[in-house]
Amino acid sequence: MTTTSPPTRSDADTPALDVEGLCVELSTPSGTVRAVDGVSFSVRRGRTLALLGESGCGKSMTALSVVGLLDPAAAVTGGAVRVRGDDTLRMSPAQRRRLAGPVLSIVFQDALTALNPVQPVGRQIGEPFRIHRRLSRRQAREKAIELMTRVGIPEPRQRARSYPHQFSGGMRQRLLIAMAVALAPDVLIADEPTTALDVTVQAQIMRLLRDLQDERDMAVVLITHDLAVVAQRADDVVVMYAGTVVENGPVRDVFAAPRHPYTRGLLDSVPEDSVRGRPLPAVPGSPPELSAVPAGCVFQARCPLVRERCVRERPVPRPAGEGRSAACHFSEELDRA
Amino acid sequence: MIPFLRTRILSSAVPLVCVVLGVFFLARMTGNPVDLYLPLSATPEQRAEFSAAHGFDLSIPVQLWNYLTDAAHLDFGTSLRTGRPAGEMVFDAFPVTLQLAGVTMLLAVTGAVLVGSLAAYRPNSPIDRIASLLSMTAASIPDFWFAVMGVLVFGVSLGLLPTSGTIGGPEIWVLPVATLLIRPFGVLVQVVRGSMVTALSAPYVKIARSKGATPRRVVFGHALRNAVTPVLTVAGDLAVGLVNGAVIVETIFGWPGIGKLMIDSILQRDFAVLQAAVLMTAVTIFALNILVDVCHALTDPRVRQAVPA
Amino acid sequence: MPREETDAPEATNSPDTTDVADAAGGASAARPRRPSHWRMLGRDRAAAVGAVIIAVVALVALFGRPAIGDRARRQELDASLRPPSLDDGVYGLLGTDVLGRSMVARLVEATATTLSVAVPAVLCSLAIGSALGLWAGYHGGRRESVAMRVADVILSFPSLLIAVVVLYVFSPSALNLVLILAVTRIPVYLRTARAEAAELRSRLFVDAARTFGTPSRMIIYRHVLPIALPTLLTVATLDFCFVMLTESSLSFLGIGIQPPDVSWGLMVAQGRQYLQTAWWITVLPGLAIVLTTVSATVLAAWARIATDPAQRWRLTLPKRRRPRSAPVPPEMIP
Amino acid sequence: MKSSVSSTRRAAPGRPRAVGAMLLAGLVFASSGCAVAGSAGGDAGRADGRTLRVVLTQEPPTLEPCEASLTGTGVVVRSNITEPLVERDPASGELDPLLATGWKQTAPRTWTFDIRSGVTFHNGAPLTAEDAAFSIDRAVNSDLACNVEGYVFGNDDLEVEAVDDHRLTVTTEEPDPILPLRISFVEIVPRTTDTGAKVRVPVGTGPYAVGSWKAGAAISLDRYDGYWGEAPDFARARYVWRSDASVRAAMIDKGEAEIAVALDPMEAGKDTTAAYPNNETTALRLDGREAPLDDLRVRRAVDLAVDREGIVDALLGGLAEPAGQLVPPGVVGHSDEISPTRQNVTEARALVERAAADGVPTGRQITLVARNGMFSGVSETAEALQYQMQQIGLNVKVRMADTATHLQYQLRPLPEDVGPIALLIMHGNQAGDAGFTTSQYLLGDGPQSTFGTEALDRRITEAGALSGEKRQRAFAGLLAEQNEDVVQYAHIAHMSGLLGLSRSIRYEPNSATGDELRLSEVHPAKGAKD
Repeated sequence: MTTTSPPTRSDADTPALDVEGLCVELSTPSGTVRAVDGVSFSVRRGRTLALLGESGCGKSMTALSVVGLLDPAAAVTGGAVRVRGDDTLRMSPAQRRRLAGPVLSIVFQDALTALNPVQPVGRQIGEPFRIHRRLSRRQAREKAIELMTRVGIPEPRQRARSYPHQFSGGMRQRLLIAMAVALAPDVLIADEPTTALDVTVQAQIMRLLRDLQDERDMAVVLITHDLAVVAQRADDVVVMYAGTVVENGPVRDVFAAPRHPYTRGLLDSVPEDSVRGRPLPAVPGSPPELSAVPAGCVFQARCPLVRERCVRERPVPRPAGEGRSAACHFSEELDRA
Repeated sequence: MIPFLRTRILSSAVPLVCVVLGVFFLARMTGNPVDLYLPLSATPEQRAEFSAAHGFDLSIPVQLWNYLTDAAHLDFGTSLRTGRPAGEMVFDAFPVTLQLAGVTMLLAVTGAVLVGSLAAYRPNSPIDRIASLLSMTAASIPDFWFAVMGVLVFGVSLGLLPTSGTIGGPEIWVLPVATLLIRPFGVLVQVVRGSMVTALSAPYVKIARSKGATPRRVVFGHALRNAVTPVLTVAGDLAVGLVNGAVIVETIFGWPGIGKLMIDSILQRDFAVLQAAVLMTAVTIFALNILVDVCHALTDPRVRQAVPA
Repeated sequence: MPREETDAPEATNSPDTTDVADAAGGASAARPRRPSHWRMLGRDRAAAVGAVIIAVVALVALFGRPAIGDRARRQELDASLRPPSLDDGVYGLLGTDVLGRSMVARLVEATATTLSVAVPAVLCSLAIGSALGLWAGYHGGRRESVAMRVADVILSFPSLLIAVVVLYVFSPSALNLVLILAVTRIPVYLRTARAEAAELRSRLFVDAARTFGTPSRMIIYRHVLPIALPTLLTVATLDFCFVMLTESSLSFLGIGIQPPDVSWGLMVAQGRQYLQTAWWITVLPGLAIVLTTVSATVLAAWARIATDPAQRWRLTLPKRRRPRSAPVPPEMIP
Repeated sequence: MKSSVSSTRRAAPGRPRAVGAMLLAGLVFASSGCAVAGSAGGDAGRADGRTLRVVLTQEPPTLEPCEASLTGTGVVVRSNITEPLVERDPASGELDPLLATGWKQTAPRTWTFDIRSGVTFHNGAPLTAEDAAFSIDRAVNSDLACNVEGYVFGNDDLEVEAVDDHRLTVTTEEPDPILPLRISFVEIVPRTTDTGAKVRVPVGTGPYAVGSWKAGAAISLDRYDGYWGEAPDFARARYVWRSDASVRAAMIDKGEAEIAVALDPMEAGKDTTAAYPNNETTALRLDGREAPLDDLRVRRAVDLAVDREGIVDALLGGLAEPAGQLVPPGVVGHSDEISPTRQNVTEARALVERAAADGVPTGRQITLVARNGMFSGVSETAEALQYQMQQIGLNVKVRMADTATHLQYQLRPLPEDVGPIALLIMHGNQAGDAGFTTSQYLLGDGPQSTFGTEALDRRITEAGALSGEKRQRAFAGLLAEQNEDVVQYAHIAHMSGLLGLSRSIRYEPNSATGDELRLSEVHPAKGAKD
């Protein structure tokens, strides 16, 4: 902890973040349920991966497991989360802390509660420098002001002394982002960073995120239920349903030709012309309760293609084209449809 | 901050005036002290003389006026029981209680913040369970019982501590402070724990952790200051309640404090002392309330902007 | 009212549940049957023990007196200070007090008296304090100021002093005792209720009710009270402890329950002079106070979670990983 | 709990701040400790063999000598700081010379006292008859409203004259056979003492002078080297006060005090305690003006209902003696013929039934009023009395009052509209003569009496004028008559005090100890160093 351990520069092939077979179990009234079941994905520096799914599909929990902030009621029961090749799940708390900030960072959706209400924002933004770079208060403040300038806070020097409740929602989100990118992490996880904001501000924030990503060569994991955001911002997409990954691949390919009926359903339900800012569209029916996930395919209850095999056997992700996979027994049929 | 304080002080002055008036009438309701201070067989003339000498023969409004004007000059009259100026007796007794209560609250708050935070950091861990059980038990032990047990066990059986008294080194403080401490400590541990559990699960704590903050930084740098508001409120009210506890402690340990003085003076119908003592306590409580509010304002920037009703 | 603003939204809405609720949202939103309170109680061993103790205390208080007849008052000076033993039947089980009365019977009788003082006192202060507080908090402005100043006046009067004046000088009757305890505790409820009501008055559903022309009395009763009630009830449960201890302190000063009536507090106070010779006289009622209050506290913590839909899930977790919310709500003022 | 904090790994983060807080606490601790010590006078009062440490029940409200008949004041002042002309031997009841060497009745209304020479006050001034005259005048005739005035001397003023330096005459309005006894209550102070106001710290002729009085904490007395009599063994004495009996006992056990007054009877078994009859007598005063107590049979039934042995053994630690009259042995007027009434529930019940049959409302609620702190175990005693009265068919409720309220019930004018009252009283017989008792408690319109009979009143007046053996017989006779025909009092017990005495000292308590604790009679135990 004395100096910033210079990250061993990974070669271009090693993903900045590699999640493999992640399983998270959650204790609920009706017993333990598997909230995240065998989720795998990876993302390189400079790339953006979107985790797409309805609320409750396990995407937030996946994000929290990656940064090690799961609630006590939930626990990781299997899999690996490799950051620059090292499995964070096997690290000691101190080792993990060393990664938090300089390597892994997260932005939450609700910026009001995510900022400490009783600390001046300058101090909060400067905190990563105090923790990891051992800067003095004054130096950290200067860094914070620089960051605030960068994320577009007017009069940053004065505003650094203000408290979160004195900022508007968009400004608070900017502050949160400033804090997350302070140490130019390899991986930035953005958990629905724009849901709480109005549409014009959303666009500004997304632009800011992209600019920062380009500037700092970060890998971004974007958690969202907004198809438009995925289409515009992400390079790759991971579609989640009931705790599992149903489809995975480059956004352009997946959106052009979905290989899973769920993805297909999502895309079909969006009117061609206006996709922006809509909540996740209606696929008939609702996801299964986590305690009652069927033995076979998780999507069987809502699937238009369902047949006897789907009830019996859970499909495993199968390669479905260049860098793509889908967990459907009959994904080929979708092309023909 | 200044307008905040001004409003707060003005609004707190109303209760103060009420207390000053209240104690006057309350005292007068308890009856004439003449019988207590005159020989059993005093003649009616002697009684009348005594009443006149101490102003008890005047009408209530006149007595009240005298009381208020004298009090404005910090003259509280003379104690019937001891013949000393009441103000002097109160000023002698007050620091004793203030020190006792101050040390108690300081230790209670410090201890409760440490123990409560420790318990809240790992909810339901063995440490949490032990701390919760002990604090609940501590909060429900009758204080006089604890005091007498303490004297017998630590004073006599083990011989570690003096049984009582105010003269001596720091060791004389242990039993009185412990007696006064158990309840505020027990209550505060639970309040700290509850409010820390809430604060520690807040998103900003997650964010702090995501910045790589150590548990210490998370607890003391982020959660504590957010959790402190209810703790301060409760601590302020507990501090006010210490006057009651002080009566017991001072009675048992022979401390010449204001709690015992107050009870003695009501039992002896020593109105001058009673009025002075209650006024002093009310002023202290008044000051304490303002102190608590200032602390609130210091710890929470949102409070600073809200001007109190 | 800066001090009452303890409940900033982010402090109370227990944000810790959000992510889990989100993750488990699919599960909890459409949960077909919520687990019964009994089952949840069974899962929390501490709360279950507390419930059993409280139930026993309540039963003893209700039915104990007829069962023991006049045993609690029957004196036998020859049998003074007999230690607990198995030889003298049920009534000798816990020994005798200095007047030769059976400790078993005394404890039973004291349970009834203690509760008959504590329960009405708590209920009175709960009712009056909550009503005033909700009214003040809902209307705000001048009414709120007045109510809060009333609370301040009561709080800045040393309560023991009022108790001494009323109980010593006038009459130390049980009724006066209840009144004193109730009055001195009103500010607690007043403040809590005011804070809750002040927060709720700007909520959408209250606004909606207002625009429909519902009278404020009805809005308070139908919309504000139900939400504030769990917190107020928790405070009341914990206040129970305070009332019993205060009654005990008053007994120490000789102004609590008057003999030949008997309460736990009085027994502890009277028995302290026999600490070295006859421990059972003071330790047993002391234990009764501690056990009852700890049980009430545990149970209150449990009930607070159990009645809160956002937190109920916690109680159903397996023991090892169960997070707990505060056993004492922050609003609780001793 | 705190140790568990610092020994646990997770607490480590909190340590530096915790240490800071502890330091802060320590600082406050230390500074406040100094402040209290400063305000309380510093001296730690260790057992050094030269200081005698006495723990009282309460701080004396004042040390004013003319208030010395108040127990709280007298126990410190009398015979330690100031002395009277004449003192009464608590054992024999005889009067002994003290500052007066002799006295005689020189005229029917006049007594002459010879004042001791060679006595000096603590301020160095020699004692003369003029000082004695001044003191009597100040205590009895002034407007100070001294306690001794009303209690001992009634309302009549005395004529006091210093004939010369060593002779004093006191003249009363009526012949007074026990004037020397009354004079034994007047503490002698120098003529320079304030006559306009009571003094808090007196100057006297006693073996000790007031060294310091730290309000609330302690009073220190220093041996007066110019004392005319035998010098006491201890150079200094310190008084402290604790209101809880168990703490006083603990202080003896712990060696923090040599003498502790008024211990709980439960402590009587220890060898560090000494019991002594304290001249106090408890009784139930029955208000004969209110039904059902206006019926002699009911009052007699109450007297028969009381289980004196039971109360004494179980509640008073076996230290008291069942009583049958208001004055204990050793007091002039005590009758050896009277034996305490034995409990007889059957007879008592029969009496109540007979009264009820005659239309006496025996079911009317009687209030049994007692005073908290009257003696150790008073509330239990009240409960026992209530139970015993209920057993014979009366309806009784207990009311524990504070001193002031109890006084309202005790003194004329008696409270109106309170129903029948059975008042638990404790009568002090420090004066040593039944004359004081009867005029207060038995005389029909006595200040502390609810009713009487003409016959009894006459006998009281007659007896008061007698002296010697006749006086003794007259009072003994009328005390018996109260038990036969009046029964205003159901006597309970002649009480005992219990003193805690450290093993390092020797002291023989006597019946006056509770009012007058003579430090000069306390000696180091054999073998203990001086």
